[in-house]
Amino acid sequence: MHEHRDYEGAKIGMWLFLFTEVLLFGGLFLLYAVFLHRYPAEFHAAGKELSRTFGTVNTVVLITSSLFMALAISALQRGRTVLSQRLVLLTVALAGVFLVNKFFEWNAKIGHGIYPDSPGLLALPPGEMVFFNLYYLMTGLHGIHVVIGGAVLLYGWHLMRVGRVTPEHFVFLENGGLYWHLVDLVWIYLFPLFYLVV
Amino acid sequence: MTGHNTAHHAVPVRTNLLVWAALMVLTTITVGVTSFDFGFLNVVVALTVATTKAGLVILWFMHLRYEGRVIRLMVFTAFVILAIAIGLTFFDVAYR
Amino acid sequence: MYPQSLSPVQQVDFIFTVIFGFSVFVLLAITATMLWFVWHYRESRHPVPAQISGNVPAEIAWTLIPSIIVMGLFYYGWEGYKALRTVPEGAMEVRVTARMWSWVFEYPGGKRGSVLVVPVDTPVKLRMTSVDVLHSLYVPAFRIKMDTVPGLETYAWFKADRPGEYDLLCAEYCGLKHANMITTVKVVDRAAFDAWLASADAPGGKGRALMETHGCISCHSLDGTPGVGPTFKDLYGAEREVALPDGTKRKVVADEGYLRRAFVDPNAEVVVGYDPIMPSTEGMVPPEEMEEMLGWLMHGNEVGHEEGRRLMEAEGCISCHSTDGSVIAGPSLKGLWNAPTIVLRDGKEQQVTADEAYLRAKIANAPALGTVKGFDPMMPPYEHLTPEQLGAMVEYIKSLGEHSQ
Amino acid sequence: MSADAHDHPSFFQPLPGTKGGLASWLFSTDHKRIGMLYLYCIVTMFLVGLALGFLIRLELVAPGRTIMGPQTYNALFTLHGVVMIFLVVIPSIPAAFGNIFLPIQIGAEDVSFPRLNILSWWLYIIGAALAVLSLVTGKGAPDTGWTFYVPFSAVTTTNVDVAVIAVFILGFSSILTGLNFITTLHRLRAPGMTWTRLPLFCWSLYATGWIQVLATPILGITVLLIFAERVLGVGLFDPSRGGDPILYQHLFWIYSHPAVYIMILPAMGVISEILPVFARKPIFGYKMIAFSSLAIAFAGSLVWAHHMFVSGMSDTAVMVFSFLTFVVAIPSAIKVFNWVSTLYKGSIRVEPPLWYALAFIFLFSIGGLTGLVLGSAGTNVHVHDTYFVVAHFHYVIFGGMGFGLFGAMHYWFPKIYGRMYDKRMANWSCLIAFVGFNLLYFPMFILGLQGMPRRYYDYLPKYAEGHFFSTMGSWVLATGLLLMFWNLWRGIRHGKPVGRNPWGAATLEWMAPSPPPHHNFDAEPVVTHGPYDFTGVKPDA
Repeated sequence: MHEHRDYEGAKIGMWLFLFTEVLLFGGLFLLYAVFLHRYPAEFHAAGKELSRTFGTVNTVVLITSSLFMALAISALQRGRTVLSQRLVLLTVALAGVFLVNKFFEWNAKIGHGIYPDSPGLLALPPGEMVFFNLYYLMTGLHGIHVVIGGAVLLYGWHLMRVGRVTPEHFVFLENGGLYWHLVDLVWIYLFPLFYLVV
Repeated sequence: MTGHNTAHHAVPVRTNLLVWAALMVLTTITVGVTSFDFGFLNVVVALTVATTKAGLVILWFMHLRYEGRVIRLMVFTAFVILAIAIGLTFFDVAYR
Repeated sequence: MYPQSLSPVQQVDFIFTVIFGFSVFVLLAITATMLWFVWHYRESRHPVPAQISGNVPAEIAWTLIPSIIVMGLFYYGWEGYKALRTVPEGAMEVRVTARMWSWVFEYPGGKRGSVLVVPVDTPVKLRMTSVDVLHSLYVPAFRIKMDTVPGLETYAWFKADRPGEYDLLCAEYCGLKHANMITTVKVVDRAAFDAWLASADAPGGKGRALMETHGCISCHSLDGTPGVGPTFKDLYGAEREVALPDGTKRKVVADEGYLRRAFVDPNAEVVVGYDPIMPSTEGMVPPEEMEEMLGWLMHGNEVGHEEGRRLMEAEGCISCHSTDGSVIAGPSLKGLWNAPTIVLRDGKEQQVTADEAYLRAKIANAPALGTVKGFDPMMPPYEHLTPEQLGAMVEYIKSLGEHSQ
Repeated sequence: MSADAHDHPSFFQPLPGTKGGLASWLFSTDHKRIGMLYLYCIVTMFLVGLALGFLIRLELVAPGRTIMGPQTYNALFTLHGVVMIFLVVIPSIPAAFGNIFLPIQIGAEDVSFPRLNILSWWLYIIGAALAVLSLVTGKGAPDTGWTFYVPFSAVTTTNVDVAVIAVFILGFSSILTGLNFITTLHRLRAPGMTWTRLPLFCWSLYATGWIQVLATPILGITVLLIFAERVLGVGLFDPSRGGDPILYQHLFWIYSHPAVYIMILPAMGVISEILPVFARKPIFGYKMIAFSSLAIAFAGSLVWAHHMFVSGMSDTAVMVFSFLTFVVAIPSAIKVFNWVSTLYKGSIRVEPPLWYALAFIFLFSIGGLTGLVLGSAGTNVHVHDTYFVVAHFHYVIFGGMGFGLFGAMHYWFPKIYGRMYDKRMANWSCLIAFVGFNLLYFPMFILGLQGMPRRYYDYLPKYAEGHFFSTMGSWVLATGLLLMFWNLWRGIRHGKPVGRNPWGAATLEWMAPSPPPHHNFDAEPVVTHGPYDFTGVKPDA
């Protein structure tokens, strides 16, 4: 079939897809809002259990990865393909750092016997149970998005190498970048809601 | 349809770095203020900072500033719908 | 129209009438107009169409007029809803517990039953919850419906203005026997209601109550568990070894004479293994009350099948466990006694026997005992049942026949 | 086939130089072929759903056990709901007729993302396959009702896990369709096809697309939460774990109420196409109808909790949502008035599509007006979760969307196949189905007012009469529908060939050959007039 080269259309489509992601997380944010309203004290207590250091480091990592992604697009638009490729790889590397961080964080919590359906969790007050259930669900779903985003960007890097994403036709990378920024965006909210909730 | 890609606006490196710096500063602020207790305003402060950061990411990193009216209106609609969904739910949970 | 003077039922019916009247009018108008246009402007009769592409005043009119009308409908609907939700002061409160697939109504004073009995002309507030899934209490006659939600208390109220029996249904789908989760609201006159409420349905009646009043039960269990003193279970007529104050031991039969002596001079013959610490009831308990308690110990203590059957119906056991061998949602009670049973517990199969201890524990806290193989883990715990109520239920199960083979 | 077929190979025939065959359909990126795939799947699923509904009615013909036990019955009505809602009604008009005609109506060659389009169909098939799989695997067919209310759906041992994953995937399929249509309408309109020249069918699909994109993800996360609760023990809806079952209902209806508009808006679009064509005059108040589609889409997302007036939700919320519900009634009322006015002073040719459109207006009006009873808080309490609701939504969804779909089938049939069905037979089948429909569902209003709760396997003897008539109606309705499908099927094979524009319609699809060729138009069309400007347009059949 013939190839559509409607960049504006591709971008509109991507944005529409991002809305579905926003609304997907939106359902969970709705639950978070309701439960925070219902259990403020328990959320406060449970929030203290999470490592603020891990959270802050991961925030810095993701924001920086977003910067690299934005720089990669700018570089490509200026025709500096090699630089762009390296920046994309840096972005993916930071995604990896984020996931490793997350792994250690989850691991520590699970080591303390706090994970969904665990006896340790079920012994907590209801509000804290909800907090940790939401924590695992939301950061877990976010983590899956980090993995997908990383994979998409790696594929974009591959497309650049084989010359199918070029300074003239880079909508794939641009849309991949939009997706990656969305992942960052979700984390920007998750971070204060779980690690700084007071 | 348009066959090439001329409408694109390459964001200057400087701008990107500035946005990044602003995001870092806001992250420091939001972590920093947790040592103060504003009561129920804590959540408000945290979310205001988060929303400012989100705005920076959307407008510059996601290029919304450089997009046409159509996409901007669409983004606005999506967030309005999300706000409505959360907001109207509170007519139940806040009064139950 | 003075809606304040109407009962909620009348108020809701009034709104029904208004909305239906409006709807029928609109529907007829639309349909008639439409059909008349189709007939009147058919091609053969009206070959050249008029090129009308709209009419702004008309469109504004049929935007604004319906808007105003529906706002009116909203207002009346809301008024009716408020009437259904505003409980008059001094309403009698009944606690409702819904479970798969039966209702339990608990009255002030602790009486429980599976049929909702209420006095006529009295506002009744139902305070409802559920122990398993969502149900919805629906009494069409009173226009009330409210979901029962686990972990949440909801309410509804009504006032019956004439005696009679009305259907009470479950309106929220709740599984296999949803359609059978039906009971009755029995509206009776005040005197009949008071008499019904006062009628004792706790086993043993007055003597049993006195045992509690005087604190006997705190040392002497009713279900066989050892306490500070020997259990009352199966006491009457049993042979026991007792120690005399001088240390000698002998066997006695717990007949009437022994029981009388035990009331008056409890430490004269103490059952071996227990300390002689019971105070004498002489002077503490009026003689007629002692007679009542004695009477209960000798006769009331034998839990009857009738009582067990009544309880199992009231608590809704029968809606899942048949008494005739057929399978509903749980094993039939017929032939259950001493039946070898395989239960799944923590993912492992275990062989147990449906004996007294198992059945008591199972009824009181089913989730902790695992699930009988082939059935769903859906039986809720019945922690409010007293040991003697459990005993009565087990007795009833026994009476339905022992496992054969 | 028509004379056109010689000059332009139709989309049914293989592209010149290709082999054709089944694979050329299953992996086609041609919007028309994808639309046809959807159409056949949807009709098949509709017949399955119809059979299930027929069995439900048969069981209810008399009190007590008739043909099946309670567990089977509960699984049947669950399956009837899941099949009809997720596999038939939600995709129906947009995925079938939207796919086929939206690009042609705006003068485009295809949708914006043809490959996403076929992916969307494959997701639909995978979802449907999983739904079937849920019946035969695990511990029996789901018995929760299509609403999957917790805690029941979290505790039942039947195979809810697979069913909710199926729903998740079907939701994704629906999102991709909506996303595609919105982008297509923004980007691929032919020169001169301004927003105010857009056919109203396209407007309705645009509004629908937005609901699909913005509401469906909420359903996605909601069913994932059921999955998480069942499989991982994440009890966000479980009160013993601090959760709240009422929140499930909020999330579910935040999607599922707007979803009702996903179902009905495209049908409204079809009616807006049919009426002006057969009245031979412009639609009355084009802008108002187009705008009211958007208004319905927006206002429809504000009213979800009117499904929850007796759920234990706060009274304040009842007031707010009752009010908003009455607000959403207004744009629908406007549409009905505008449709009726379109007939005023027309030159009306009564053909089968018009009969379906008129039946739609009548049935949808009943559905809408009984909605007032449900939206009004005081009366809602009595009829909520009774047969009144069952009747109401069947009037809206089946009487509305269903008859809209049948209208679309009869209207676009000659365009798709280049042949005409037997019109007399079509009129008869419409009449029989209409009578059967009312006999089936009208008694349910009365049953509901008498207090007959829905989803009951068995009922008290006092409801027997209504149920009996209702079951009679199901037989008449089934007869009418089978006659209709048979007539259409015969029309495909033996119908009289027709030309490009048998109805004399003015939208672009009627300028393309029947059936349309692969790329729709010989040259990109330039649009110079509105979609309902019939001056100089004559039927050519």
